[in-house]
Amino acid sequence: MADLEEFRASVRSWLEANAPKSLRGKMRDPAAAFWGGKKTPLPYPDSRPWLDMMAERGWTIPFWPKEYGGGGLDKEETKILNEELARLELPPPLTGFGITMIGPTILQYGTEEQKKLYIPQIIKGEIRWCQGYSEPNAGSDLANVQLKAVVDGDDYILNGQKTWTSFGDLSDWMFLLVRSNPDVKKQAGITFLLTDLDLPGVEIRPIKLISGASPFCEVFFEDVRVPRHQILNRVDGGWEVARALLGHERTMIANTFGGRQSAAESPENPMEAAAKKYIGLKDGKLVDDAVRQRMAQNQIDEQSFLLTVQRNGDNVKAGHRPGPETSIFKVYGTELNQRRQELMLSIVGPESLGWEGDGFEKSELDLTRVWLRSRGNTLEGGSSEIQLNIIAKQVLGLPD
Amino acid sequence: MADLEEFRASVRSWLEANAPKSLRGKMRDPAAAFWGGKKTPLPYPDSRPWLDMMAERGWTIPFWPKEYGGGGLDKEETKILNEELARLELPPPLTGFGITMIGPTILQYGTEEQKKLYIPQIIKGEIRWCQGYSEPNAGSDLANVQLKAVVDGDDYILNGQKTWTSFGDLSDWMFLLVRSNPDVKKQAGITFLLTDLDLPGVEIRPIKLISGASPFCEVFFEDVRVPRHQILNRVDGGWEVARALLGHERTMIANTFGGRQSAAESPENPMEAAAKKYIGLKDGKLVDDAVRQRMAQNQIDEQSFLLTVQRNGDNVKAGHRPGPETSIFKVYGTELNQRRQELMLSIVGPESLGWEGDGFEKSELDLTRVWLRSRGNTLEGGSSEIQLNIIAKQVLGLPD
Amino acid sequence: MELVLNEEQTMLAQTVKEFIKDNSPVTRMRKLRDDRDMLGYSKDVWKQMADLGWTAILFSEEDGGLGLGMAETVLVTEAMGRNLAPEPFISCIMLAGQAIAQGGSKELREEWLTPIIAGDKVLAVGYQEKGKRYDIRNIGTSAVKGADGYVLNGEKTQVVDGYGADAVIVSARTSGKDGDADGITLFLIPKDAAGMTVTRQWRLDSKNVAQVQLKDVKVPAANVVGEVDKGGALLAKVIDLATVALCGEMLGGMSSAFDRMLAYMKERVQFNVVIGSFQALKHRAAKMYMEVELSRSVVMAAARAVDENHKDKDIFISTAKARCSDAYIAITNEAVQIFGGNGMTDEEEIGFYMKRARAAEMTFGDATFHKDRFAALKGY
Amino acid sequence: MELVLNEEQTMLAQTVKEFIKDNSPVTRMRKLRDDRDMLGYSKDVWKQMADLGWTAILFSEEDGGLGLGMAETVLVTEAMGRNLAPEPFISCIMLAGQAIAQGGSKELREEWLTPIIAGDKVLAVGYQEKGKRYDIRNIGTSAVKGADGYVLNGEKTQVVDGYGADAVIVSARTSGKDGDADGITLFLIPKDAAGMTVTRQWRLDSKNVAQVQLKDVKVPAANVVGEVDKGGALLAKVIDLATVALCGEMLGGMSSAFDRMLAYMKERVQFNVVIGSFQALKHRAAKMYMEVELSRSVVMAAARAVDENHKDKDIFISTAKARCSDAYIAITNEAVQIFGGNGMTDEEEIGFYMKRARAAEMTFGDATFHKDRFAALKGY
Repeated sequence: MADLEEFRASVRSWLEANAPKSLRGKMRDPAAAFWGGKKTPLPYPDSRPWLDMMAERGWTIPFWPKEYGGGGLDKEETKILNEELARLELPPPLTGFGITMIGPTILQYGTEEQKKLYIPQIIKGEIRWCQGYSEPNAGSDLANVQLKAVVDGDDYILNGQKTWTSFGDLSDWMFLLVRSNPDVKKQAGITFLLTDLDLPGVEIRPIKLISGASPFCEVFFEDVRVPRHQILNRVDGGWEVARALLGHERTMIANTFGGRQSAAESPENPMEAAAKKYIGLKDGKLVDDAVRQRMAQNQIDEQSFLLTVQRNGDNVKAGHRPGPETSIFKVYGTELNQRRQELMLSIVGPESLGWEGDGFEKSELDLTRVWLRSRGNTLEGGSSEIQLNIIAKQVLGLPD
Repeated sequence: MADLEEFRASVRSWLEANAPKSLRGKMRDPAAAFWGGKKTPLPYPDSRPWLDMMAERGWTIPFWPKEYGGGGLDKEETKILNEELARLELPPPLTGFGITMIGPTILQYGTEEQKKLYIPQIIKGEIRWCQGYSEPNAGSDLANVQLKAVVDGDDYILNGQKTWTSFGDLSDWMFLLVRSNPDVKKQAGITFLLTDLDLPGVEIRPIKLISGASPFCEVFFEDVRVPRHQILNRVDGGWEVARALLGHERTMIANTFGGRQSAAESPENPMEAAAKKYIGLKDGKLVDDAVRQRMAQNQIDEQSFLLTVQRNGDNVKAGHRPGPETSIFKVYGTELNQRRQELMLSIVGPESLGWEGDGFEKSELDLTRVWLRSRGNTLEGGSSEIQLNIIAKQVLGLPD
Repeated sequence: MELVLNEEQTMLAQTVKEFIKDNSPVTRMRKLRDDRDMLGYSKDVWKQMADLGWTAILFSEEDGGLGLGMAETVLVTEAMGRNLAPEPFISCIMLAGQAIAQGGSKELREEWLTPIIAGDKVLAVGYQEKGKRYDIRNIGTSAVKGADGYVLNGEKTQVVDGYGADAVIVSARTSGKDGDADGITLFLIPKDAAGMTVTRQWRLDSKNVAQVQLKDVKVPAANVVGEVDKGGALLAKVIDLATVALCGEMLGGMSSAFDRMLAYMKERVQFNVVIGSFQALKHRAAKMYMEVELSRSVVMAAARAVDENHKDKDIFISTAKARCSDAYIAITNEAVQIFGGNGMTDEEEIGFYMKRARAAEMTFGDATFHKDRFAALKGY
Repeated sequence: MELVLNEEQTMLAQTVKEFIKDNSPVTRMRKLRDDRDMLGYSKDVWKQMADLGWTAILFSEEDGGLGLGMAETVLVTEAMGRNLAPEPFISCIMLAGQAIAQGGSKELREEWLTPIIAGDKVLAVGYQEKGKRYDIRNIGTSAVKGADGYVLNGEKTQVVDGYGADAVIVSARTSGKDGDADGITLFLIPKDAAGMTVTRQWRLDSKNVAQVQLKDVKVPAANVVGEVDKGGALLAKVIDLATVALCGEMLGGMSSAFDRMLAYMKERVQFNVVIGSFQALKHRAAKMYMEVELSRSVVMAAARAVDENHKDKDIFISTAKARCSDAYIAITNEAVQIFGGNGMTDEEEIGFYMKRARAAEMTFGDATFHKDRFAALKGY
C-alpha cells in the first residue's frame, strides 16, 4: 500500500517534469493518436519524444513483461499510471495493431527468439503493423486463403493478393495468412507469417471508398521472398493463430464503438447539440417530435450497449467468465453506430448532403463522410451476418 | 348493351321484390356471412331463404357454369348483379371453402361425375367443407403427410390425424391429403381425397387458442372407410391438386386482410376513432405524437398494400400476367394486420388488457381477442417464413 | 456502479430460482386461472416466500427488514418472472409496503409493516383510473376534509392484488385540479371500510386486479400515508421503485421465453432437420439474445442507480422500462412465431408470456411514455 | 383509377428505358463527377431527350406540349432514376417549366416555354434556404417593391441545376413574416442579372446544385411568375408535381439497386456456394422486393391521383414520398451490406445509389415530413 503511494508519487513527479506540455489536455483528441513506424506522419511535433521517453520505461504497454522491454507493472500499478496520465490528460504515447493484435499474439505463439526480436520493436513503436487476412474472392470466408507460399530453401516465395488492409500504405510490416498446403481441408493448410513490406515484389495500392477516403489498400505479392523463420506457430498451423488474433481484434472494435467512456459519464453530447442547432427547442422539447423519439431510442440503445460492455468488463474483473460474447459487441455496436449516423443526417437535414466546397460547414461535410464510413462497420472485422452465425452457433448452440 | 340494361332492370326488380328486407343494409356486417351446411347456425332467420332463392338461380356463384347449377353469367352480368346487391346493401348469400377453395379445384380436376355431384351441393350451400392439410408433426412442411390410406376393395381405410382444421366441428365434409404411397419421394405419394365427416371412426376435437376461442380442430381418423371414387385427380397425384388449391387459399387470405374496399375509399376508420377517444386531439393533432406517427406509418403501409392488391387485380383484368405474386399479399397483409392490432393496443392503453367481465367495455375486450388472434395470421395458410422462401425461390429465382 | 453480482447476491439468486422452480411451475398459474381463483395467487406460497425473507429485503432493519437494496430485489422478481409466479410482491411489497415505510406514521408502520413483511397481510395500491392512461397525476377520485377525517369518492381500476387485500391505499385529490402534481394525498383504507366495494376484474394475464369503488368512504386523518397534498411525490417515488422491480420480473419473463424458444428450435423437426438450423431463424434468435443481454444490463444498472441514489437514476429507470417493454414484447412475439401453430394454442405455455408482456408493458407507463420521459430528463 | 399501363404508356416506358440504357450508363454520370464537370449533365443528351418529346409530355398543346399527364411523366423519371441520369428534368421541366406554365403571363410563357420544351434553355427554381429545412414558407429572401419593379436580397442554397441555368426562378417574401403562406412571390431572374451570383456547390450525389446569392437584384414586375403574394401556393403546387416525378426517379433507383443486389447474390460465391442460397439473405431480399413492389403501386397511384385531380391527391403524394424515401434508403443500405467490402468501394456503382437515396429523401421533404403531412391531411 505504501509502495503503491510511493509509486504514484514517483510517476506523478516524473510526468510533471518530463511529459511534453504541448500534449497535455489532448487525451481525448483522436488526432493525437500516434501509430508509430517509419511512414506515419507525426500527429504533433512532441509525439515522437513523448513516445521515446515512455518506451524507454516500457510504459507504452506497461503490463507487458520487462524482459521484452515492457513496463512489467502489475494491475494496481498500471491503474495508477493510467490515472496519472489522465490527471494531466495526456494522450497514449502509442497505439496500433502491434499493441492490440500482433503483440499479444506473438507473446502467445512466438518462439523465444521471436519475442526477443519483435516485442521490443512494438513497444518502441519502431514498426507499424498491418493485417493481411482478406483476399478479393474470400469476403467473409476468411479461410479461403489463396495467396500461395512455396518453400524455396530457407525462404517462402509468395504470390497472390491481399485486400482491405488497413493503412497498408503507412505500415512497415504485415502479419498475414498464406496458403502453404493446397491439398488439405482449407483451414488445415494455412500458415501465419510476418513480413517486411519493403521487400522487392510487394506493391501497395490504396482503395478509394464511397466516402472518398482511402484507409484500406490492396497489397500484391509477386515472387516475394520471406525467410521461413518468420512464421508464427507451426507450418500449416496458421488458422489457430488467426482465430486467436481475431478475438483480440473484436475486443478492440468493441472498445472503439462502445466508446471508452464509462456509461455513467455524460460528456457533452454532439447529437443533442446538433438537434438543438438544426431543429431547435420549444417549451424545452425538440420541435420535431419524430426526431426526438428517435434520439431517445438511440440514446437508450447506446446506454444499454455501454452498460453491457461495462457488465462484461466487471464480470471479467470479478474473475467470472465473461458474460455475453464479444460478437454481440461487434454486431450491436456497429449497427448502433450506423443508426446514430443516419439519425444525425435526419437531424442536420439537407445541409448534410454536402461533399466539399462552398455552402456547407465543415462539421456538415465531416458528417457526410462519417456516415458513409459507418456503412463499412458492419462489414469489416467479420460482417454482421458472420457475427450472428457465430452467436447462433457458439453462444446459443444452434446447429449448422 | 341494351340487353345488359334489361338484365339490370330484371335483377333489380327481382331483388326488390324478393330479397329479405331484414338483410338489407347488412352487406358489411361480418356476422351476416353464412357458411352453409348442416351444422352451422343461421346468422339471421332470413339467411336460409335468402340462400335458397339465390341458389335456385345459381347466383350464389353467378359466374360458374349453368350445367352444374351456377349462374352462367358473364363478366358484365356478374358485375351488374354485384352492383345491384350492393345497391340494397345485401350480404352475400353464401361464403365458405366450397366457393373459394374446393369448388374451383373440383372444376379444375374433377371427373364429369364429380362435378355433377359436388358442384350443385356447393352452390346450394348444402354442405360445408373443411380442409385437411396440416398434421401435428408437419408444421410448415405440408408434404410431410402421415395419415395413412390403405386400399381395401373399393375403399380406402384411413388412419391418422389432421390438425388446424378450421371449423372442423361445424363442417360436413373434408378435403384432405393422405399418404397413399410411403415408398416414394414424399410429394409423389400423396392422394387428394374428399370425405364425409359423419363416417364412423372420425372424431373431431376443438383446439383452444390463446385468444380463448376454438376456431380450429384436431380431426382423428380410426379405420375410416372412404370410397375410392372420392379421390380427386389420379392416385398419388394429390400434391399437384394441393398446390393449385393453396393458390386459391392465398388469394382468399389476401382478400381478407387486404380488405374488400378499394384503396380510394375512406370508410369510417376505427383506428382514428379509437385514437380520438382514448388519446384525444389538441390543436387538431393527437396529443401522443408517437402514436400519431405510428398511425401515419400504419396507414401509409395499408394504403400501399391495398394499392398493390388493386394493381395486381387491374393487371389481371387488363389481360396481363399478374404483377407481384400472391405470396407478397400473404406476408405483407398478415404482418400489417399484426402491426395494426399492436398499435390498437397502444392506442387503447391499459383498458386493452381486459379478458372478460367488469370494468372493460365490450370493444376493449374484443380488441384483446382480435389482437391475440392476429398472431396466428403469419402462421396459418403457410407461415411468413415459408412465403418468404417461396418469394425468394419462385419470384426472385434464388437457389435452394 | 459495478454490474456484477457479489457472493451474497449470487447465493440469493440461486435460492430464489430454485424455490420458484420447485414450488411454482407455470402449471400452478394455469391452474389458478382455470379454477377462476378469485385471489389469483397462493397465500401459502406467499407465506413461504416471506419465511425465506424475500419480503423483508428492502425494508430497514428498524422496520423489521433486512436493509438490502434493489440490486437484491430484482433477483427475486426476476425469478418470479421466469415462471410467472403471481404472488403479490410488486403490489404489496413494492407499492404498499414502500409507501408505508417511506411515508407512513410510526403507528401505521407498526400496524401494517410487520404483517406485510411476515406475509400475513396483503395490501394493494389503487392509483390507476379508467381512461387516465399513464399519468398518475390525472385523478378523478376526490377526498374532502370533514370534521373527523376525509370523505372519499371515486373509482380505481386494475388495482393489482386489490381483491382480497386487507387494505387498499388509494390516491385522491385533496386540492388542485386534474394533472397537478400537488394536491394529491394517499389514504390507507382497511377492507371493511363502509362504502368501499372491491370487484375482481379479469385480465388477459390472469393477475388479480380489481375495481375499487369508493362511495362516501370515511377515512380518518391518521390513515393518511405521507403528507396531505404531497402524496403525488411519494407515489411517484414508490412507483419508480416498483418499476425497477417490474423490470426485473420482465427480464425473467423474457429470459424464460427466449430459453423456451431456443429449446424448441433445437427440438422441432421440419423438412427433416431441426428448425434451429435455418439461418434466417438463427439470425433472429441471435438478435433476440442480444435483447435479453441488453435488458439484463439495464435492469442491473437501474437497481444499482437507485441503491446508490445516482443523480441520473430516473434516466436509468426509464431506460430499463423502455428497453424491457420493447424487448419482452419482441421476444414473446418471435417466440410465438417460432413455436408456430403450437404457440397459438392455450395448451402451450409460451402464450402466457406474450400476454404478460403486454400487461407488464402497460404497467407504470409503456415504452413510449418512458422514452418521452427519458427525452425530457435529458433536456430535449 | 386503374393501376395499369395502357398501350401508349407501355411503349413510352420501353422507349425511355432503351434510350437511357443505350445513352446513359452509370459510367457517364461517374465521368461527369470525376471530371468535376461544372454542369453535371450533358446538354447533348438533354437535347436528344427533348427531341424525343419527353420534355413536352406535361405541357398543354397550346403551350407546345403533348398534353399528357403525370402517369407518363413518372415513366420518364423512373427510367432516368434507374441509371442515375443527371439531366435537369425535375428542375427545369417539373419546377421551372410548370411554374411558368401554370402561373406565367402569356409573355413569359412565350419567351421561356418554347426553348424549355425544345431543350434549348434550362431554368432552375431556387426555393431552399440554408437552415430552413423543409417548410418552403420559411424564407429569408426579401423582395421590396420600388419604382420600376422589385429589389431582391437573399441567398438560396442547393438550387438544383442552378449552375449554368439560363434563368432562375426564386421565391422571395413580398409581405408577411417567416412561416406565412401568403406574402411569397416568385420572380424569374435571367442569368445575367446584375447582383446575382451563382456558385456551384458539390453534393454527395454529384448533382448540379448551386448557391444563388442576390444582392440588390432588380427584377421588373413583368418577371413575376404567378400573382404577387400568392407565389407560395403556386410553388407548393409545382413542388407537389415535382415530388411525384421525383418518386418516379426514386422508384427507378431502388429497382436498379435491388436488381443489382439480386444479381450479386446469384453470382458471388462464399463458403463454396452463392450467397443467394443463405436463407437469412433470401428473406431479406424477399422483404426488399416487397418494398419495391409497394413503392411501384404508390407511385402509379400518386401520378394518377394528380391526373384525375383526386380529392385525396395530397394524401397519395405524401404516401408516395414517405414510402419511396424509406424504401430507397432501406434497399440501398441492404444492397451495400450484401455487396460487402466491394459495396464500400468507389469503384462499385451501388454506392452511387445509396448517396442518391439520401439526397432524394431530403428533397421536397423527408419521410418524416410527409408522414406528418399525411397525419395532418387525415385530420389527426
